[in-house]
Amino acid sequence: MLQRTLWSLALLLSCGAVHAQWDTIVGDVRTVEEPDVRWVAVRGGSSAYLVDTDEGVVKGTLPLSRFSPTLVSHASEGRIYSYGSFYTRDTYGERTDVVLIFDIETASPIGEVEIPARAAGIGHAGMISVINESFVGVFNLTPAQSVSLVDIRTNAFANEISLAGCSSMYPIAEGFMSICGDGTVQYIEVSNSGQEVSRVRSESFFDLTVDPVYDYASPAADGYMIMSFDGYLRKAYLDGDEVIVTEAFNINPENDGEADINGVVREPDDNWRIGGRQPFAYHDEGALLATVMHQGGGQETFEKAGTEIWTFNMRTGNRGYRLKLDEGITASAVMFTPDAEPLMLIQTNEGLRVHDPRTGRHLRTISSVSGSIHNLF
Amino acid sequence: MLQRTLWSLALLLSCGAVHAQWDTIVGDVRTVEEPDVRWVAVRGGSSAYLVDTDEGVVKGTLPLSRFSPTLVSHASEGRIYSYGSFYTRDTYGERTDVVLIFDIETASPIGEVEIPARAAGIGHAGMISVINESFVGVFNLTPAQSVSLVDIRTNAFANEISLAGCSSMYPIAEGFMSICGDGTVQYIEVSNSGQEVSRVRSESFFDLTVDPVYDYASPAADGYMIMSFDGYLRKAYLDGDEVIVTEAFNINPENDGEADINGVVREPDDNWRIGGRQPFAYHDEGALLATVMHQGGGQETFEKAGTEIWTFNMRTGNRGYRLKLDEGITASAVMFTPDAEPLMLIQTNEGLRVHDPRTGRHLRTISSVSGSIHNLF
Amino acid sequence: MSDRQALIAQLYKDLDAKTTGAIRFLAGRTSRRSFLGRMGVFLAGMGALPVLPVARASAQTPFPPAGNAGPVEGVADIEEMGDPQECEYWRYCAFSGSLCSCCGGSLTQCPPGSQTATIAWVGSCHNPTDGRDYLISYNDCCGKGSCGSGCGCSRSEGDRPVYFPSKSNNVLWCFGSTSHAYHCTLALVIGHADANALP
Amino acid sequence: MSDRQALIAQLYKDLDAKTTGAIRFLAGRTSRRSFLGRMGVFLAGMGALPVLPVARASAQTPFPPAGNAGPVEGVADIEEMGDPQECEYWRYCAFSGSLCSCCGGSLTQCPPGSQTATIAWVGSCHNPTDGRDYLISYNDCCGKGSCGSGCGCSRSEGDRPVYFPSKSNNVLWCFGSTSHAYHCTLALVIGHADANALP
Repeated sequence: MLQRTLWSLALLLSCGAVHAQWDTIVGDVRTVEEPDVRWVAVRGGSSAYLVDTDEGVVKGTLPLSRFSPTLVSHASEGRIYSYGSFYTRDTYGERTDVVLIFDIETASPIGEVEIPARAAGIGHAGMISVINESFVGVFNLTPAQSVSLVDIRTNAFANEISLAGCSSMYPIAEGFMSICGDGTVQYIEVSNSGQEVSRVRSESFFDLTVDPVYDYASPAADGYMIMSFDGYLRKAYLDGDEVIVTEAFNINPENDGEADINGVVREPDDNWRIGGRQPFAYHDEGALLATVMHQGGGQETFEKAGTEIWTFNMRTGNRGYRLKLDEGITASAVMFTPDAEPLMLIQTNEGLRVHDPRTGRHLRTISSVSGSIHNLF
Repeated sequence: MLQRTLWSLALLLSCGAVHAQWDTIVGDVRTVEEPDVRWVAVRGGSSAYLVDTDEGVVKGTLPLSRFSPTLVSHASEGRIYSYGSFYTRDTYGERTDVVLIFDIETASPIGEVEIPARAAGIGHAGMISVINESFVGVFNLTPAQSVSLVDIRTNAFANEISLAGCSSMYPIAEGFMSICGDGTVQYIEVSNSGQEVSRVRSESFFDLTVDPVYDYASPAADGYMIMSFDGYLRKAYLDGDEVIVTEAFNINPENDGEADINGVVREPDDNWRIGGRQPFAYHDEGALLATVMHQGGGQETFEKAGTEIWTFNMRTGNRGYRLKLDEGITASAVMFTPDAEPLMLIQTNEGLRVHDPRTGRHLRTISSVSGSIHNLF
Repeated sequence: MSDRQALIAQLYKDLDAKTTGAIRFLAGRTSRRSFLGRMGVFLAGMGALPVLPVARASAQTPFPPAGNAGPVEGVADIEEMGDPQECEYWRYCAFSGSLCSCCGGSLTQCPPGSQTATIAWVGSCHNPTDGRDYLISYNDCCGKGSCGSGCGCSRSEGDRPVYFPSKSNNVLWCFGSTSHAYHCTLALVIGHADANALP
Repeated sequence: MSDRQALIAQLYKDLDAKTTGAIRFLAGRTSRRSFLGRMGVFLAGMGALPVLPVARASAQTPFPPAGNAGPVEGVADIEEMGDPQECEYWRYCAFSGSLCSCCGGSLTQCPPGSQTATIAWVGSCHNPTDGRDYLISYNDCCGKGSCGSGCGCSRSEGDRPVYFPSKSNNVLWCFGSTSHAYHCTLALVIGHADANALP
């Protein structure tokens, strides 16, 4: 019978005993090649996808947990870290919380470190960080705020540091910065054994009830860029023992009513707001700022997906262009690759778009991935 | 501070020490009321939803596993059974396979019975059954075919019965029917201890290579209705020790070119095919047949979602009406409630639609659920 | 602007405030169910709530009524309109997540088999019917998976980042339950939010 | 009907056979990526595959070529066209699931970190370029979650119900791997399916 023949062939194949000139499955699992500076991890659902944004292809998938909101790359060591919870019956039963350790080359979990069941389910890069090349820090919320430190030299839980009134960890110097509800940025120095050495706060520069800042920040060469709901950009950096926050740059400058040299009076754009999950990106070397923008609404729309990307030249402070997304397409995140001639990545409801940030030109779309964007380098 | 006040109020609330006239959460979790004959379970993703199709509301959610393709109701005992797999790390690690036991009143898992890791990931009602009111049978595929029997009187694994060349379990008499690749229906009688007493097959009535039948069947008063890919409906039933399969009824009768008494020559509808996940439903008392239909394609479209529902009066064998779904809406399943005046349920990409089967009139849509439909009674 | 005009303006503001943006971590999609009419055909879906203001007004009440119907000392006294199954309902002004009333629960009761989180975030919502502001406690119900597609609702009035957790709806608020699998969220009225609250 | 007409007719048939129906248990959605043109601009996405027939035809080959280019004794000899990243590719005629080439694998290699199932279902697909039928083995890659949205493909030619498992693509074919979490599916050419196979 034909059926029996087909079945036997399939079984034969499984034994590897096929004619060598036909396809065979024996041992054929790929490994991920060396990642480069234009690779990102896109975390969505309970997976993260490794994406080469230059080629526009997915290179591998990391299996996370259903409670893994974020991840951090330590590509210099070939590792990616995430954290998550596992119940013995998916959503109930006994709970185990771990930091997950992935090998990039094989896109596989190679270890885990149990941590207290306190991690926050917030999905952006400030919620997990590599600190001092020695620790992975995980932001906790119970709703008291703290940080769990896992020593990645020994793969053991090291310490928990209180972060009362503050959130996120942005690694800098010998520790990390956080953003606090009293309107300050806090810096905590961490010792080689994971103990708190010191903590210091900037002067208060925002009012929670008037114009709060995102707890999401974008790295700069010597600090972090912080954005307020109303579109004021500031840099926080360390100067000796002090945390300094710069004056603000406004992405919605008021229209002064003056015509330009061509006689054009620009329309006021006060009705446009920043919003999204990763609502802005900054590239220090290239002096580039990109923001995800939508029209209308108040501060409650600070996480709303946008219909335009605004891209600024930060040497002149002028907006270079408004990139209008097609009807029905909205953006939740924007990111620059960290190389000298970066790509601009935009996460939309139709996939990950790759643009040239200088011209705004659309280069390619990786339609199969969706979620938060994390640079590998 | 206002903030502190809000926070304290939330904490106060959590202690139940609030002014009695305001809302309070203490002890306020609902239970499911007594289900009736118009309730169904809709299984989608890793949950099943209990739905009152009369009221058009969801009554509760059952947490299944990510490998739970189906379920069976034993509503007379207040129970629903499903099966699933759990890995210690969601998609990897140590695997445990169980039959899950749910209490309908609390919509909660109340027990589980470990079974061999062989269950098939096929999502329809024939893959799990209550047999002789004593066993839950689970269809296995490794790819060898068998049935695992769990004794629901003792909640223990009882036995595994080979089902070589056949699939599905449709409970009848003292055992269950299955559909086999040699074109027959098989009946296996099961003893009180879960042993095979006897097995018998019908005469061969279909050819796998010409017009195979679905392994999905719809219950009739004294047997099961079986449908072929080309739209031939037959009933399989027991007559003493014999399995009988009736002559076929064709849902696409050939057009004989004769005008009816009004002078109307009906257009041939040979280009329409049956398709879907639960592609037809039968109601014996009401003499109703409903089929999910799409236009074009060959036998390979036997699971394709449909754009119309055809409803037949099985006393006359005539099609009563063609229910055209709105542009962009497709149906994957159709079902009748088992009461004397049944509702017709249609699972579409926009939710579960409830219709009057006599008139085809749309009564309501439950938009929040999607998946396979399972009657509770 | 008259009280009535303010009421209508507020109502439209609430409608426009509905966003289709991201909902909490692992929650369902934002509701796409249509709103049942803009002004006229609001329905009260909960039996425990007054159906329409006129249901409480006596035959002697002038039309339109002169002002507030009376002191509000608890939920039972609140004059309100709107359907708790719809995201536009006034109590949901700071809501983010899935509506428990969509999957077997109610405004104040978790669906069967889920667990009520004992700590919550709070919002201050304006009830357009009586023109007053109330404190709303948004308690998560936990221990089960998704409440179903189309049950999502995100309005986020007054939402703040995680450094101010009591006003942050981005947090998974399943504290105090044995599982932190997110199912849905309640909306409890826990008191007045007016600066000068009436008795 | 000439060979060439049959070839073109078959090609259109393959195109029309693409369904947007349900894909396997827990797999992604059916690909909505656009097909890159009907006849002219097929692209070969895999470096190992011949890009176009002319790449193998010598300068002396008459145009159009008289018939089959030569005996096919293995995959390397197959004359073919089409993009293995697209559901319309000829090897996918009985496919159902997610394309491994969409998430880090290829036609014959599982993506990193996943495991190849050792048993598979088989299909018989017509290669319109050389006009011949080949046996295709569809091996699942397992042990990880979804391969990504938009990687799905369901064409199901010759698909049979579960009572005939070797031709049933509805089955979770993760047999022989340590986890049966479904990731994606390969498409291996394992031989001729012609009744009278050429050498």
